[in-house]
Amino acid sequence: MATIPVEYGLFLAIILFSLGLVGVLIRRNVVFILLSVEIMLNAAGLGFVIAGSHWGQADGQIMFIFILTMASAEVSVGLALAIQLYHRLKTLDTNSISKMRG
Amino acid sequence: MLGLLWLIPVIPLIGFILLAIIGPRLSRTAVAIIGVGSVGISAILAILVAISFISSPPAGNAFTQTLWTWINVTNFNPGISFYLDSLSMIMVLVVTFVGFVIHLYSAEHMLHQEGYSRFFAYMNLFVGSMLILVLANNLLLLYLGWEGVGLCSYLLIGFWYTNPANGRAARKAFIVTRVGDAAMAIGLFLLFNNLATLNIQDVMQRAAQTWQIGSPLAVTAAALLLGGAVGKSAQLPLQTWLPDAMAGPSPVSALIHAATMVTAGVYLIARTHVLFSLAPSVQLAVAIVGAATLLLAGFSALTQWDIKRVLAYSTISQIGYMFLALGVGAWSAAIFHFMTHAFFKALLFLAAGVVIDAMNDEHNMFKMGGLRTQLPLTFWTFLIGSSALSALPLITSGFYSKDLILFDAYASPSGSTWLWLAGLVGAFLTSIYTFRMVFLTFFGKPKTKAVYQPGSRINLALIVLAAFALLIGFLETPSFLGNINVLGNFLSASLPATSILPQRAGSEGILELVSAVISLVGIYLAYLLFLRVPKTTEAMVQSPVGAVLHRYWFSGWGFDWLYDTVLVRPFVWMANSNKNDFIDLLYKGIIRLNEALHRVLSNTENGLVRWYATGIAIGAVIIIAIVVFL
Amino acid sequence: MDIVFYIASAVAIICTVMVITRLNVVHALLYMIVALLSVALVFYTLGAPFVAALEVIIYAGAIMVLFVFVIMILNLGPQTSQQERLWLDGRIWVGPTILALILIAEVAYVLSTHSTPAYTITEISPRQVSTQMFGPYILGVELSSFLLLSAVVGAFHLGRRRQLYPEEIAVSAAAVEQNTSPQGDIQPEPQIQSDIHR
Amino acid sequence: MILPWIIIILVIGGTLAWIAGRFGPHWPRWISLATLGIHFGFLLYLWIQNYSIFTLTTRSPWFALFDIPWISQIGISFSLGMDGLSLLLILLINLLGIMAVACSWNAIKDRVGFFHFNLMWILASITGVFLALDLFLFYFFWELMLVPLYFLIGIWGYENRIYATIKFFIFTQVSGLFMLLGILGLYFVHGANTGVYTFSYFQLLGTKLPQPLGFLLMLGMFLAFAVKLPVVPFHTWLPDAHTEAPTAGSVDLAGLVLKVGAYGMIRFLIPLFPKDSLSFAPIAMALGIIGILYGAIVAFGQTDLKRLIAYTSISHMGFVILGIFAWNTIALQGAIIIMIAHGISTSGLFIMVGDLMSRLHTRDFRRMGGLWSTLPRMGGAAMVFTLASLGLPGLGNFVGEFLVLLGVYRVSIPAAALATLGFIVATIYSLWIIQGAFHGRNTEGWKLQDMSSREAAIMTTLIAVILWLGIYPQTVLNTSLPAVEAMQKYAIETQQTIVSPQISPAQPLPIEGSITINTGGKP
Repeated sequence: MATIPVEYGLFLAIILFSLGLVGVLIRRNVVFILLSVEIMLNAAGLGFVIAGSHWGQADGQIMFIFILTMASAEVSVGLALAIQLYHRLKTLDTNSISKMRG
Repeated sequence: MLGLLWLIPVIPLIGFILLAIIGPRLSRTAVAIIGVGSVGISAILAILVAISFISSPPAGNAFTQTLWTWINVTNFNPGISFYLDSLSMIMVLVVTFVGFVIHLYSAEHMLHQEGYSRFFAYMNLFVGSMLILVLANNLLLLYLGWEGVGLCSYLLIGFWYTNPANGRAARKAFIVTRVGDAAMAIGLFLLFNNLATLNIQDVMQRAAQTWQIGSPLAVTAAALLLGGAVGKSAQLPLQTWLPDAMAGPSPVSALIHAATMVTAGVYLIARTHVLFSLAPSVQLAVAIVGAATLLLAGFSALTQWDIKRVLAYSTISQIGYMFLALGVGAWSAAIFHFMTHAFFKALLFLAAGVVIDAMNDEHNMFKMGGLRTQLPLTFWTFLIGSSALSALPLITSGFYSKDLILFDAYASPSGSTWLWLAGLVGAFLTSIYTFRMVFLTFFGKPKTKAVYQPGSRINLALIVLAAFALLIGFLETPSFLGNINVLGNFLSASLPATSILPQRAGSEGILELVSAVISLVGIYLAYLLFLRVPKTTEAMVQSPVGAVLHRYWFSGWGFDWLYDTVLVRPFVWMANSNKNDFIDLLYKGIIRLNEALHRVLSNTENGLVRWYATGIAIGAVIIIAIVVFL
Repeated sequence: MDIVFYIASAVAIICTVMVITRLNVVHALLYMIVALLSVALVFYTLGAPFVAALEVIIYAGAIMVLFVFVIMILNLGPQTSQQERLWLDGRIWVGPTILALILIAEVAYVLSTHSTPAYTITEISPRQVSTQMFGPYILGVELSSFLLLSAVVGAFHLGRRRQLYPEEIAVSAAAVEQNTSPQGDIQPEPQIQSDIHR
Repeated sequence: MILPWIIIILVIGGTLAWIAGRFGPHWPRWISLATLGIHFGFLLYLWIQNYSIFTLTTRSPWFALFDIPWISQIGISFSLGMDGLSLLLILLINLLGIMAVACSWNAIKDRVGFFHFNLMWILASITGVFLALDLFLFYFFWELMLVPLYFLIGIWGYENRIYATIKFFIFTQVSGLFMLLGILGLYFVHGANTGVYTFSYFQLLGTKLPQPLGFLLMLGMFLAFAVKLPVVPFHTWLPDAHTEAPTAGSVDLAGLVLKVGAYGMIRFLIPLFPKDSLSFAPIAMALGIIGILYGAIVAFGQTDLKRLIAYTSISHMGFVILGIFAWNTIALQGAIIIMIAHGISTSGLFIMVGDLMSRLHTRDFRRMGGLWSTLPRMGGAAMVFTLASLGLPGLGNFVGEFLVLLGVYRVSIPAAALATLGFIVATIYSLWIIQGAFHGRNTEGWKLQDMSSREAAIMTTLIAVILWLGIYPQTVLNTSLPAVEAMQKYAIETQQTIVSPQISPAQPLPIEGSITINTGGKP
């Protein structure tokens, strides 16, 4: 099998995570935000898998499966919200739902 | 008989309580019976007690009666207890007797006034308080009476409460005397904390034992007591309240502001004479205060047009004589003058009350005149009172008491020619302003018709007082005129005899002669200035120098103005400008700060999802940084 | 095998960058699928074939299809791209980028200080994963089932088109009015109410 | 079991009154009055029965103690004790409670049941404060007192009541937290020193505190008491609260709540921190003097009658703090007399203002004047109370003020001299009350009904008490003397233990089982 230093894998994970973060912060469209969140979740899962593989344990992969479960749940609810948002306000702009300002 | 002593102050107090509670529902006759009767019973009791005191003197010439212990905390245990010696006996007799006569007068004088029962309630309370004051065995009880008479003075000056000016005068009287009282209270703290008692006799005994003559503690204690005395007795520099106090009814002026309460300071100093003997500098201050006050008040009295204000200034001036006497150690002379003054000044005020009533509430002497024929009895009694006040030689009591003071001021070891001279000038002024008053009011052409004639009760009161004003002087006569020493001997049990410098003792006759002449000259001058050539007098007043002096004297040497500017206005300004309590601004500031912070923080709650996400990201970055780099 | 990892990583990064910069949602989705596929490859090279399969099936397959369906339901017109272009102006990039760089720098610093030697990756079989999962992690599995159930209920509830209450209609009408203004941009007004103090 | 009942009776009475409010407005009134009457009678009985022991030479100040564990894990017990001081203050608040019920007989028409519930609960919690001998319990009652008072002012107050209640609540609550800090600090230091973690007053006496922690803890407790008292820079809640409170609320504030601060200082602050409070005494006394003069000056500037009286309270409480920090028997006895006399006289004034308000519908001074002609009896009553507040001898306040100053003179002559100026400024504002309301011209032409028999009864009772205090204060002085001496002894003993640690700390009194009632010498 391959001999990849664990740092490289983790470095990839953090880069993907940061890109996801940037995406969340710069986009106003709720669908893009959900996509970026997916990227971040995926990157986090990647980190777990790398760590698991480093120690030769299955726990990392199990964590990834849990993250996957959560991501799917999150996406389904999030997209439902997006549909509801568009249905009510005819827009996908998250800035338009700032009713809860102080 | 002495066991009845406690009833003397208590009976007027019972009268007060009765009148205060059920007075408004009683008829005027019943009110008068309770009001006058209680003081009358008190006077009778006082006479009985006096007879028994003189006929069978108790041990040590003093009688103490304790009702109960007022306050008892560790070693501080003043009692509600009365002390009767010759000094307080004299005071009790004068207070009850003059008080009774004035009550009798008031029963008629106030008859048509609103608040008849209120008046008698206050008057009874006053008599009760005054009796507590003079009978008090300890300084705390004396202070109770002291404040009680001050309260009654306040209540009675403001008796006609609907006029705000009266209220003002009343408050002024109370507050100014309270300034003196505060000094006196500090004096009491000092005495108790250094001598461990407030019992007057013990205080004097222990003070004499523990303090050197002129020791700082003795000087301070005496000075503080003097502060109380000048406040109550309207002496310099706290004399300003008394002229305004004339806003009260005439009987009040007679009883409180002439005969009894204002002499409480004299009584206090005489009572605690040992302390003053231990502090010669303060005693000298007493003499100087007396001398200065009698001159100042004399000049002011010259310029007043209000008959009662003239009398008020003359009261201040006469109490100045008493202070002068106290200051030179002539204790019994001061008490003697207090006695004679009580009678003749009460008489003058009561007569002036009749005049004012007859003139339909007119106080201005320049609008009176020629009342001699319209109010003959009042005229004669007023004349007797005025003669006594201006010390008409030989026949009036004022002559004997005032000249005794003048002689002592000259001849006692602490006296001096200057003090005597001041007294002499004062005597001269006294006869001028007194007879100015007599001439303006009773002589000359009638300007207004008398609308009222006094009734029997008023006439009786006037006659009785006039008789005393003439006769009481013979209790104490100079060595070349019978050398009677009834009063001095009686008082010798409680007050030390006046010491006389031997080299000056012989000059008594000459001094008497000089002052007699001065008095007569003064009367003649008054006759000249105000009856013969009033035009010239008027011109003198109008001249530049005269106008300035007149204004100065008229306003009581500008003391009112001074206090108003220095104390009253700043105080009122301070209170009014700080109405909203500047300390609250501090807390208002905290509220403002909170509101500002709230505004800032609520700006961050803007409802934008990405803003919150940014916050989370920044937080994560910072926390990771902390974990990584620390 | 190493080279596969590096190439897949590069593809994943490039595709992710493309995802977050696309104006058209569908383009972004396509890049996203590619990125996920390359991550799946990375998993494979790391000796996790089971997870790699899941990544392809569930992520690239199910979840992305969900996105596609939603986009189809929403039926966004061409003006959406226009809108996105307006929203994505240059300044908005600055802050997040700096944050992301700091984050990367911090992690890089940590990684550089703990250098571990390269090691040979051993494959972890689905069997191992399954025995672990239904052994010690059984509670987590149960909880995940709860989560999924609640997600299903939630998604159903939220996605339902129901009759709006009158006040909601008013609110949405007002919002629509604002959103259809040329900028389509609602600046939150700094409207501070401090009623509690009055 | 007597002591808990003293509190429980009030709690039950209040609750019953609330429930009875359903049947009609008169039910709660009568129930409260009856409860308080029974309570008062019971306390009087207790006083008379135990009075003889005050004059014994070998006396324990505590004639009733009660102690059961409450939360024993952290050393909290339900520990109550009554000595002369607390008995007097409970009698006072009971009397004033009756007055408060009586004066709001017709004034309160809205939610009468709940009103009386609050009133009774205030009394119950203040009674608890006066009885508590466990610091945690003390704090519990201390905070409990705020809640019903908050409702009382917040519901039945005047226009600006919300502002006033919030202000009052925040002031007292925040300062209470400082006290909690002080109590906890003491608790932990004592626990660390001895290994016994307890809130018991007797065991905490004589705790050795390191510096500057001891001083800070003392300061925290002082702050709580100072706000309640109130001492000048922390006083601004009082005028607002008084102004907006209904008459019964003002009576409670002036008569009861203010006393709690002074009581706390006498009972807890100085005995627990003798050394630190001694070093703090000059500052506290300076604050007292500032309070006397400042309160009086600001009072004179007010146009709202209730505000004016509130500021006079501040002035009077200056004497109390002065007396407490002089810490000798004379001054302390004086402070206790002032506490009682001020409670009576100020409550009398507030009730008088309440009666005036029900007739005039204004508190504004400028609209009054010349009321004596139409309200002579009320004017007379008002005169007595204002004279009491200016310190006229023969009325209660004078005795207290004189004793305080006499005691203060021993400690500091300038302080006594400056505080004596308070006599003068008190005269100024007191006479101003009379002048402004009752003397002068009746410019608005008021024609009013003079006091009803209910109002007259209230006034007569209060006047009788204040006269009794002024002429024969000995009953009160005797009752409080053992307590005062014991407090001083605690402070002295704790000071000694600080100096020489080998002497064992003050022996806590034996508390056996539940209760030990001293029945006047009988076993």
